[in-house]
Amino acid sequence: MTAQTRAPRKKTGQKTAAAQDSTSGANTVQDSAKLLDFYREMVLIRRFEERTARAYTQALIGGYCHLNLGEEAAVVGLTSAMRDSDYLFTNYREHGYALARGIDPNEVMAELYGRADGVSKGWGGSMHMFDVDKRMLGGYGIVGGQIPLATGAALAIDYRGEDDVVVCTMGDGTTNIGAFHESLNIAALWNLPCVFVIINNKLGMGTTVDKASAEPDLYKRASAYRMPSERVDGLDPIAVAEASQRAMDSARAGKPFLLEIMTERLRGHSVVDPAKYRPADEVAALKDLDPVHMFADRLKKDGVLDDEKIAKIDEEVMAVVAEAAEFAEKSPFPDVSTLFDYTYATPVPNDSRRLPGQPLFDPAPALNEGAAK
Amino acid sequence: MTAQTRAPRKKTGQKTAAAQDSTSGANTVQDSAKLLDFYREMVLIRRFEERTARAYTQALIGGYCHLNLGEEAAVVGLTSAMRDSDYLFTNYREHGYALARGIDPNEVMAELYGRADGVSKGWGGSMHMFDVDKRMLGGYGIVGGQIPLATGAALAIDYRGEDDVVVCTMGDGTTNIGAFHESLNIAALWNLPCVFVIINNKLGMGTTVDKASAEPDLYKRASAYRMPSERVDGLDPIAVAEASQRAMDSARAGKPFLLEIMTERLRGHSVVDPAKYRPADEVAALKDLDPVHMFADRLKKDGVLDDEKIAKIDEEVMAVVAEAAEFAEKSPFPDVSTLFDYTYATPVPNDSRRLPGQPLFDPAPALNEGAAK
Amino acid sequence: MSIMTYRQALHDTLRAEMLRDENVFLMGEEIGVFEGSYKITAGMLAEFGEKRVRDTPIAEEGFTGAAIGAAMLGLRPVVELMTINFSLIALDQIVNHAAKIYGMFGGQSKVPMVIRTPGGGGQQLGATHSQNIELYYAFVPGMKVVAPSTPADAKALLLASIRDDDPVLFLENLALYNTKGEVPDDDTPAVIGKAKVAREGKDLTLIGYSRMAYVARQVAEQLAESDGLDIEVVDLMSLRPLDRDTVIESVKKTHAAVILEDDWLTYGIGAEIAASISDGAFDYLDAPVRRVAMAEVPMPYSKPLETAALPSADDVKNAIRQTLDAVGRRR
Amino acid sequence: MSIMTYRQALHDTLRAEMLRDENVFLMGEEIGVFEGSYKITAGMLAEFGEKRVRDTPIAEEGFTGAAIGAAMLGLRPVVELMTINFSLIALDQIVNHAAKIYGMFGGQSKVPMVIRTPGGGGQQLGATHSQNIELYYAFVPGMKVVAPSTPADAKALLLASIRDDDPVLFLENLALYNTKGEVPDDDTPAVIGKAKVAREGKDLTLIGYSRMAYVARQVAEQLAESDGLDIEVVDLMSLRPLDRDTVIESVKKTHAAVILEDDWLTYGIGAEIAASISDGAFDYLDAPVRRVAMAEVPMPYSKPLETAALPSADDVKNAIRQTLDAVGRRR
Ligand SMILES: Cc1ncc(C[n+]2csc(CCOP(=O)(O)OP(=O)(O)O)c2C)c(N)n1
Ligand SMILES: Cc1ncc(C[n+]2csc(CCOP(=O)(O)OP(=O)(O)O)c2C)c(N)n1
Ligand SMILES: [Mg+2]
Ligand SMILES: [Mg+2]
Repeated sequence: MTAQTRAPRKKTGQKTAAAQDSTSGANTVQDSAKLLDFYREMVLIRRFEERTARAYTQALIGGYCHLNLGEEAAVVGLTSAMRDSDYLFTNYREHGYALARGIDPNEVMAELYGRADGVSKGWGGSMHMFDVDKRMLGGYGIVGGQIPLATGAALAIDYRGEDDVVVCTMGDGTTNIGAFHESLNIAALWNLPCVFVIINNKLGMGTTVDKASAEPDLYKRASAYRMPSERVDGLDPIAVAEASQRAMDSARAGKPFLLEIMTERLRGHSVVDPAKYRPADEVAALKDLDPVHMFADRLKKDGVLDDEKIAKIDEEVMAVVAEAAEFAEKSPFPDVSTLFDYTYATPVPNDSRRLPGQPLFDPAPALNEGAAK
Repeated sequence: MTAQTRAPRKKTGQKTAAAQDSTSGANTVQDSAKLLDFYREMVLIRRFEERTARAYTQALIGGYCHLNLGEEAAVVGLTSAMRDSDYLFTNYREHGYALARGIDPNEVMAELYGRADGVSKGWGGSMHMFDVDKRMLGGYGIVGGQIPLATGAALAIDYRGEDDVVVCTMGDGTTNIGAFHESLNIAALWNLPCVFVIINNKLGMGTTVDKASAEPDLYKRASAYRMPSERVDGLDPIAVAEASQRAMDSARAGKPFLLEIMTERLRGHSVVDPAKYRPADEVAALKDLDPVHMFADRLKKDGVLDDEKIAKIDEEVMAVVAEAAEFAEKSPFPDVSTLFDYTYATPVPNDSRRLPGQPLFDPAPALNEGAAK
Repeated sequence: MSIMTYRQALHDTLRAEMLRDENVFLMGEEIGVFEGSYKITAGMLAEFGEKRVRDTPIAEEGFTGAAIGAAMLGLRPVVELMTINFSLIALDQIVNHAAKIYGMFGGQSKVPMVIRTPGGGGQQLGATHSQNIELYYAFVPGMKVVAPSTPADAKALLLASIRDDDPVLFLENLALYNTKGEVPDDDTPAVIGKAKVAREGKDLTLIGYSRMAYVARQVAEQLAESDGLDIEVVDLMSLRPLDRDTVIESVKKTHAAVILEDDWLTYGIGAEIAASISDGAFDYLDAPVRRVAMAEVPMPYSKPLETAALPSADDVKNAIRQTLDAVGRRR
Repeated sequence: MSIMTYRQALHDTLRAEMLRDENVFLMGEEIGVFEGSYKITAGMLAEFGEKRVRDTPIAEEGFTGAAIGAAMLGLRPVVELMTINFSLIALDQIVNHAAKIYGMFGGQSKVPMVIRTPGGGGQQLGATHSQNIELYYAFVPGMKVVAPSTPADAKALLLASIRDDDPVLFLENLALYNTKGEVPDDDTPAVIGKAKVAREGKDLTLIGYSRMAYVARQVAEQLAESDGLDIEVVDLMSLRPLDRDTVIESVKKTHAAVILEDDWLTYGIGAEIAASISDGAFDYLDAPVRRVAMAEVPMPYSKPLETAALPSADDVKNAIRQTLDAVGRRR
């Protein structure tokens, strides 16, 4: 199983006209089934992340662990505008994206637990979810590291004359790093089918956007590359879906796009961060800025949802999440014998497969046992 | 002799109001003495670089060697707006800047020849001219490498509450590298007294601006940092001087500035590049785009200069350049015994001072001469 | 003399140096409002203000380079790079600029700065966040690289680093931050470029630095108990310059050596140590120099795999026993 | 079989691979219109067009990373980094991404790409443009690093590198581009991870790679003439994986070794070779392994200083003679 699953198409190097696939994409999201789907997915992310936090405190999950709490509408709206064949590159805050791209929650949780059934076989953990079939080409832990990669994936699509789009998400703080600049320039210069998405939760770890970006309206930075861009309210999944669709259309037509989605970070930077540095009033205000609650209220008002349905969805989702945790806990750890299996894809002689305790050479025989001296 | 020549001033961390020093700076350049000075300096750079090219073909100069031919008006105009106490960081195409900042042409040429009297004692060569007294803090060979350094120098000025400005020049191609983005953002965020100058000769080596920058109007990239910016005709030293003055004033008042100076590259990227890749008509057009000739014509028209004066200036300048070459040729090479003198400023034990031929340890004595076995 | 953690020793020393010299200031991601990813700079912003405790954008190349430029004008920046893994983004500024500026311009400009950064593994941080790549700096003339393993050395080496006029990479370690030890009250800087014998012994020389010097001391004590062995421990303390003499003197006495390192074996720091010993103590060695290092794989996240990839105390003990075995067979 | 330069061998092989596989394409600064800083890609843009010969902006991190991403989708990019010095800017993408992606995601995505880049010194390019820093890649599991010293090996290793499914750092050398040699007509790839005995001999093993393997062969021939010595030359060819066995077999035969390298001595590539020999051939060595390497300074521009800093053929000869001397005293 490798990422190179696609037979190269006729290599014209030309963009084929973006034939709109009306079944995927989300040009109109006003029908209630879709709205309910949105809501259900948002709740799934919410409950999954809450469970993740719990498992982390129980030491079932290790390493750094960043949650999507507060970004549910952004994740769901954005991914709703993607076709199944579109690619996603994202950062370390990506459990929700994995779920929204349709990866089995069992496999996502198993990855968090570091188990062999994890979506990255336990090699990646929280920050490094990857699923070649779902075209989720990674969570990445180096800030900005995913941006050149995504640009290159878009280059490959263009090279083959295919018409998929690459979506590349990043945080607000990430727009200040060199890789952002170099990649957006290259993408715009070469008309690559790529949507760059800033998930602006207004914080790096504890550093606010205005302390990090001389131009705090981040979408405006696209102008340095003559790239179209837009800012959208990320607490509203419908607004996000619509803006994302515009961005995807643009990219599919060969104009890369910078989309800024304004969100809130409801908890700390990672599970272990109590976020004491946030002003009390800001934290208090978060209560009214919870996208899951906001969307529930709106759907109730619109008659799409009622308390009963809410409870039912919650129950269903909780069952899914509970099953995921159970599955993860039962999944075996990767066998230590597999430690050297993924250093190289093409085996070559003299590759080291030594454990730390093993000597570089077999112990030399005693002097009288045949040494040359 | 170190760059740390200045006693720190009272550390208020506040910008002092930029008290304009009317003797330095070039608020008005309309008086003919000044115009003649400009012209003389431009001719000096021209003749110096021609001589450099010749010395290079004679193998008196080694390494890479990039000339300022075509950029004379830009260099002279820009540096005219700097005070003596302002700092300059530039790239590998910097002989002209060294001259314009008042460094002795003898020392500049000696550096090119790799001699002990060179401005960097022969350690730097063409790409690495440095003079702490003239506050020229380097020629740098890594594209973009000078930009973070210049930003940091501006930070030091601000930290001490001084009111000097740092000027940082770079080529058009350099605006596509990450260090450009990171540095301009930091400078703008922290209101550092820095003028970033793009010397736009419309070429990287053979790559044109429109093949390298998605926004080819490079000064517009400042908007990604809410930084003021301007583009100016770099063949006209007066226009450059005036625009530079505006930029310096802005930076001195705590608003960093991006200045784009449009120039021509009259020869190849470096001395050894025949530039065959340039279209014939473009090369032909260069004849009418020679800033030295253009400025001479203009001064003649304005009655400031005549053929006699032109010849006289040329003669004087040629003498200076000839003397520089002679000085350089007579200057000794640095002594090999100095090879280990500049690895560290603070000596520490166990620093390696071994030549390639020397063993790491004195040859072991023969076995019977006291070994322990 | 007081007992404190490695973290506390770093914090207190930084603070004291800030008070002593107003040219000393701190730059880095999340060192101010967030108080540092690993809290070394806790309380500093409140005490010294934004001018001297600068939260930077996420732009390792840009702000590390800015620190270099500020140092050229005589300030003494202390940069925190959150972990050494992220230093790769700043590598060009460090290797091609900080380490070169003094020499390239014929000694005209010093670059008095410190880059503090922790290495480490064993925290389930995965392939990109678990590397020990101090080699990248130790290899470079013009850089100085120090790697303390105790709170006292952390203090003494940080003092030396801040007061040194060259760029110093100051290597910390995630696993050491909470370790405790005695720290002298006076502020005598260490000498950069000197190793030390951390434990005297006669049977074998065990060499480490940073976390692995800590492990080496533990293992030596345990083997004294369990096997009655008398192991000499050399703590390198400085990776550049490298104090070969102290190492070789020890091996000339013990006739055997084992090197512990947290990085990958092939081309790792231990290679130079082993090569130097094999050369300088050629006629004294009774067995090949053994290296115990990380398995040569991208570090996996999953705990059992990570544990297998990292050298354990048992690995070290076995290596020592096997080496002494080989010595026995040759004597 | 025909005689051609190292440059020509690279050019022809690149071209042949472009013709063979349309997934192969070139990216880099100035490789198209300018035809390459060192003209390896001369004529390629005209023949293959902009799609397959991409002039990039000056953005090593961005375009190297883009090549990695394209490789993840199955293309086979061949990136040119103008010199290895500039690769530092792309190091995070190479070390933290190209080398990690296969492992970090549990083997789901290959990264079949080649990074071609020349090292070198001795061209008066000064401190930042004269470095030999292949160590930075050779140290990293997940990377493959090859370093041919002849036109024939350049061809065979480039074929192997392009057809390999892992990221390969393909090290060229400025001083080798104009050297000539016989190149076979057939396109049999070399085996990555194998060293070779470039000259058989019995008196001492001389080890090098890239330019220094070239120098080693020359010195061996000259010493045969002048001193009647019979030197065995081992060309490492591959720095990662490293073929220790070939080196050690040779030393077991000759009982003495000298290593040539263009990089700095301390922690340089030679350290691992010396450590490995001293370990694996412990009972066979009759003298310490000697390393001949660059002086540990930022490379000065001025010719006499540069010449003094670089190892010369005479340095190598002296090291060989001194080592044989030491052998004599021990036998
Ligand atoms: C190159 C690099 N520098 C620093 C870090 C440490 N770090 C991890 S997340 C983070 C903040 C990122 O902020 P932002 O881009 O806004 O994303 P968010 O976490 O808010 O989603 C930092 C500094 C890193 N992982 N990589
Ligand atoms: C990081 C880096 N990449 C590549 C190079 C090689 N190089 C030297 S000059 C140059 C072109 C620079 O173009 P521009 O910025 O427009 O400056 P100009 O030479 O035109 O003045 C390149 C690619 C380098 N020195 N550093
Ligand atoms: Mg954020
Ligand atoms: Mg240019």
